[in-house]
Amino acid sequence: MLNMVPSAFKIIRDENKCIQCKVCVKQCANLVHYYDEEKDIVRADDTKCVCCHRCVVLCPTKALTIINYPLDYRQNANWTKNYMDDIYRQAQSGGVLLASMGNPKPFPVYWDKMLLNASQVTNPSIDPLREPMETKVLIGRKPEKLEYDKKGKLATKMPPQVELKIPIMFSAMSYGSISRNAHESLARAAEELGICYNTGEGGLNKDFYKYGKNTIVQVASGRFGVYKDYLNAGAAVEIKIGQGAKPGIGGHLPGEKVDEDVSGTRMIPLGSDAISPAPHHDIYSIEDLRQLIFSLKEATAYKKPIFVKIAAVHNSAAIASGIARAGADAIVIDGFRGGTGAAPARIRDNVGIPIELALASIDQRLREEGIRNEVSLIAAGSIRNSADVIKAVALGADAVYIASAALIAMGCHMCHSCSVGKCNWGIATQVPELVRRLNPDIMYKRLVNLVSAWNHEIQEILGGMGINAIDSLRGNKLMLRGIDLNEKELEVLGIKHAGE
Amino acid sequence: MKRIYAFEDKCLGCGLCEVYCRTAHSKSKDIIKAHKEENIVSGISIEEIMSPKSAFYFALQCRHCKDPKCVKACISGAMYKDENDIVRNNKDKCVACLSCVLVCPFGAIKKNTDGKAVSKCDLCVEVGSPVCVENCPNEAIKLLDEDSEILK
Amino acid sequence: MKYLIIGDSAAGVNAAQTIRSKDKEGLITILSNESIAAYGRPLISYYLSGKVLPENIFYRNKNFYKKEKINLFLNTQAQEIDVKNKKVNAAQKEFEYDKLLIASGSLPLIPQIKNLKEQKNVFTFLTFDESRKIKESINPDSKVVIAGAGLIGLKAAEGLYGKVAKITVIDLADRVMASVLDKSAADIIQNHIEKKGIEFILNKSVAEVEGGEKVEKIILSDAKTLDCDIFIIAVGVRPNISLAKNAQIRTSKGIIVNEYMQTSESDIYAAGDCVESLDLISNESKVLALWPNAVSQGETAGANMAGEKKLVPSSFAMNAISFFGMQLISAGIIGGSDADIYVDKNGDKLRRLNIANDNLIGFVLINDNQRAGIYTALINDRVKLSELEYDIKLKDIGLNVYTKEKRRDKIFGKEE
Amino acid sequence: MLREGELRIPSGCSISGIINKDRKRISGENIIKSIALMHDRSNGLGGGFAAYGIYPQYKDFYALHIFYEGLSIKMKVEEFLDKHFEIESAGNIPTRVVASIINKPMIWRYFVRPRIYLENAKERQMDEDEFTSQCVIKINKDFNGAYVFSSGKNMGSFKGVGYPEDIGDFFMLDTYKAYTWTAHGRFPTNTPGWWGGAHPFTMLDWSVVHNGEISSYDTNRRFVEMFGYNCSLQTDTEVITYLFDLLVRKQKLPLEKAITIMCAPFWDDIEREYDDIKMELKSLRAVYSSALINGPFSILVGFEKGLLALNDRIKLRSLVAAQKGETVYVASEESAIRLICPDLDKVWSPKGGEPVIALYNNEEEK
Repeated sequence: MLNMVPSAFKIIRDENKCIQCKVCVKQCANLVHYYDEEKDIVRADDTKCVCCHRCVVLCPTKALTIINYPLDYRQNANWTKNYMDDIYRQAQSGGVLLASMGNPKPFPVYWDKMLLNASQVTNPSIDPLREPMETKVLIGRKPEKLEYDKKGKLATKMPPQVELKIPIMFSAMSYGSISRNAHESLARAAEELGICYNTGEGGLNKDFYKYGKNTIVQVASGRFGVYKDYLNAGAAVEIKIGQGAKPGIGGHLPGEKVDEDVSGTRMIPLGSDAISPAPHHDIYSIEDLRQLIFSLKEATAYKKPIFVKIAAVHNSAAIASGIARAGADAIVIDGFRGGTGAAPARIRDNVGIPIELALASIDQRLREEGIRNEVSLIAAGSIRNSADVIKAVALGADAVYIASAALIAMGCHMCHSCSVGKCNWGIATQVPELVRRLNPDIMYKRLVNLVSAWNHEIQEILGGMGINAIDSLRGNKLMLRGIDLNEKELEVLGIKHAGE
Repeated sequence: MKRIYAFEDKCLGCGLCEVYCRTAHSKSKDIIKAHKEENIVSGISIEEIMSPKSAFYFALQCRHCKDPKCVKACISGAMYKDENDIVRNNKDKCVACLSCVLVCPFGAIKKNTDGKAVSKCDLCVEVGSPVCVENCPNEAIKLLDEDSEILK
Repeated sequence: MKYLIIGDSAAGVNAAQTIRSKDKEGLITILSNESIAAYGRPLISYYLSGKVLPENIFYRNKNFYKKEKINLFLNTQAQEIDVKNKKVNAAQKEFEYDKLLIASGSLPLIPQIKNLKEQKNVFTFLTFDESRKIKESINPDSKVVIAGAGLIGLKAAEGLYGKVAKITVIDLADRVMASVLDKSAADIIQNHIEKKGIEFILNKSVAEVEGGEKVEKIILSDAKTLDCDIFIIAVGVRPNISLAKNAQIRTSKGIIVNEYMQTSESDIYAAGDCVESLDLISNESKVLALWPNAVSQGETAGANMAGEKKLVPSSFAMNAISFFGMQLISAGIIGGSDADIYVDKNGDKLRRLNIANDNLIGFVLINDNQRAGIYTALINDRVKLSELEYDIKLKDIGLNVYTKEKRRDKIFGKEE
Repeated sequence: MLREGELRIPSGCSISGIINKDRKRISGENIIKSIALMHDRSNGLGGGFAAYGIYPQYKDFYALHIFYEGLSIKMKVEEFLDKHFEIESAGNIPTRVVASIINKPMIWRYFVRPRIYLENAKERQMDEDEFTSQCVIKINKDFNGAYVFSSGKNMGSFKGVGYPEDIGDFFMLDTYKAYTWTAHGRFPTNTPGWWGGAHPFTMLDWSVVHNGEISSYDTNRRFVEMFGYNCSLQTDTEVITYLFDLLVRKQKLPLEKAITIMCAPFWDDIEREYDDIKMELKSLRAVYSSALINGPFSILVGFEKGLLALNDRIKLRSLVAAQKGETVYVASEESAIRLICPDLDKVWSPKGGEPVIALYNNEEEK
């Protein structure tokens, strides 16, 4: 059948820079570059390129550039190039269009429409060079109040908390959708940073139990790899109800990715497709969730906080309040720009709402219910830099999850083709030669560098606001001002407009 | 003494080490001229190991042996051990008789393309630190002391 | 402690250097019957062709002897060893010794040729002086005849190429490099050299020469005559053992030494081309006139003379030489009946492996793969071919031939 | 122009306080002299005092001080008061004419006893304090133009727009006798537009004067509002007072635990503690992290049992304490203390987050 889908990208090779060293040929898993023996030159097949930049980065003479394939379609604001290409693809494949990463559509990014406060004269800055800047947070359930006995000793027993030196955690990416080396890098980085990484719904590999105190083990609808030791291995357990990139639907890890290492970790037969059903088949109402939460608490002798992760959808505020009342220790809200290894493109691009709006409304609703202080709120999907972290905390989050940012730190170039399983950077793949490209000794350090840099920036910004502990920024909406936002958006976010 | 050690579980076989080795030992020290005009032989070379599941690679260069066979075999005194125990080749004295190639158990010495002398790794003693180690994208080759922990 | 060394070449220099490294104070003296300090002997053909300048042929740099405090006596031919009084007479001088090393190397073999007497235009091709004399007596229309198509003969031919009118090489054997190569391998080299206009006359020998002061005619064993302006005798070498023999030191083809390079006289050592060494492969005592062999024997002798106990490393025949750009690398036993000879020949490239009962015992490479040292190591370490990762016949050799553990130990220097 | 309460007005200030632990009462002269010395720390747009022990004869009645902006609102409030309280006596607070004190509201005072026997109070098991504070919050929130600026027993606050020494003179404080005085001179960046915004801020027996600008205001505010408080004034003193009222009165936490919450020790210091103390401090910081007061502040808190002075945990505002016999002095400057009591037994500058607590002697024995 004729392939009407044009190449997406075009490789431009500067002939007088190319030294035919063939590094690009050896490194491109998509077989874009090939060596023409007879003419002794290296050539490229545009149709296979996904613009992952592996060749561009490794080319020793920087002879390569990649541009969007310069092909104009007839001007049509309704039938855009993307929609036509989607139809060509589906007319050829007859299947659901799969996509990866978060919602790429140009919906407003509210992070970029909020400005931060700074101290001038009346409220002096605090000098981060001289004064300690505290970014530690405690994630978990808090009692309504603390009681002291006659002798002045603390009588209330505190529920378990997860201590994070920095209010940033690495979000769920399952063992199998990303490689073993990627998981090891995340685990070792979490350990060195004093934060946590999330195992994702693919279970926890035996070799990584030693990073338990910096791990959050996830329980998803597929229950992959879930058993007693797994639940007790981590610092907390996270029930995955939904994911920002694909609210309401399950997940699917293709069988060929399930080699013996992945099948052992997930406890599913070798090579079988790992399908997480859309709903948890034992949670069809809020009280079923409460039962799951307390059965997990029982299984972990009440020593582990239980998180519940939901996708940011229309009535997230009510759902979150319900989850808090169902006994969850922390609520994770994943915005519609949160990443995924594979999800139907239509759902990724149209379902769910921005994290900023969901977070603001949930924080406000829990305050109106008077229970905000009893649970922790964790915002995810997608945090791109330390300013986003500051704004999330100001909107009411206790901490944030980052995943796409962590992948990018490890070399991901957002080529959006994780589902193909041939990630040239060794992240979203199980092919041994490719996985080897992600050297944990290097990559864990890059993750540590990233989060430490962000933490340093957060401390600088806090100092500028005259705050020396992140606790005083949480829900501090006076520190935010909106710009280029309408009245309703300001109202939902609960912030004033810049200049007010 | 520090030597360069390759780690097969990390090597991608990409060949960047060879590219930078040629550049560092070229006259022009320019990566493009070195490859397009000077045609230098790299002191390091990639070997592929066939294994059923997937191809493994490792990069090999002169081991700067304690008791170097090549120095013994060299008829002109071109191959010598310098004060830091690095085995070096004096291009002016070498006549490319390849006696060194005949005896090097690692096959780490290669005849120059111009056939006038031989090329081998000199641990980038003039450059300062080995360019192959510096430019390996995956830290698959490391400059380590011989009794470093990592080698145990 | 007084150390005396006869011979200033591979064995002598390395012996002296090793002694000095172990005995900082000892008096070290080298007697050399040559006019210049130690030089790379094979380089005399490059000197002859002008490819290498005289100042670049020296084996050690200028201040080597001064730095290592070695007294070098050039043009000093040792005549006699007075074993009882531990003295050596040389050129009207006497040299006492506590430890003596005979490293007198080899002498050119002069065949029985009728009417051959000290004619002016007859040369051998073993020393720098001979090479210099040849260089001085040739002119563009000289006709040169070389007796002997071995290593030395061919190298002499290469040295003269382009400087003389005609070069003819005569050899008794049916092929060039008879001591190293068999017929099929030798023919590749011969064709390559013939293309340069050099004529070979094989299965013949020089029976007679004509000419008084200078040889004008060469008469071959089949009575064929050749005009000749320069006659070079390069039929072979023999160990220079006269000093030892006259001093009642045990000799046979070469000087007999034990594994510490000691001769029958405990304070007298010998090393280099003048001794017999144990051939690793054939396990016989043979003369292995090889440069690397001389170097390690010199080092061993030096160490033992300086009081250390060092065993001489094993050795076997090996060659690396190039003629007119054609590279020949060979080692171990080339021919041999029971060996399973694997030939991989295309064009003027040849790769021949001699394998006997799961061991590589020899190989010949012409213009081929440059990692020959790994083959040499397979021979030297007597590696069982069946235990390797792949059949060395089917694939170019690389360190990947070894198993992972063996490779790790080799590279990580566990074996050194 | 927006009135304070509709917007947040940052301000610098001076504070001063005197307490006699034997409850020996002194006139307002000294406190006025002390706050007057720090004249340059205020700009004439706010001044105020709190005095404890000034109504011995009515010490069992709540003394409500109320500003009215007109007669009609006064009538409505008094009707509300009648319904909820038995009014023992009422009348305007005597004042003197002082040139700089202009456009002053009507200032009235009522000695009342809450009708807690009313049915809705009983079934919500309200005690006297809770009933009174709910009423005060209701008046201040819903009765536009009326503002209850003091509602404690045997105590009262006297404040307004003007320099503190003039406000003191205006309210004739020299004629009152109190065993505890606190004073405040305000430097608001813009005019408060009415007298309610001045310090001290009071709630029942609590009174707070504050110098500084807390950067955690919105976090603290949104935290206390979860427990029924309504920050109508949007000032630091208001939210600090509600925090104290919440932690100490409603949640019954010991005072020094409340202080440990508001000036929480740093995590590094907590890590160095013994395990049981570490556990407690971590719990306090976990449960009450939104009650941590951040940014520079120095406060004087008058309450039933005595006087508390407190600096923020990295001491970014000045605060000096001193002692002479049974009297404890606290002020923004040592000079303001030396002026009224030259030879002191002891003078010190409390460390960041380290409270100065002076309790009445008969309290201490209990």
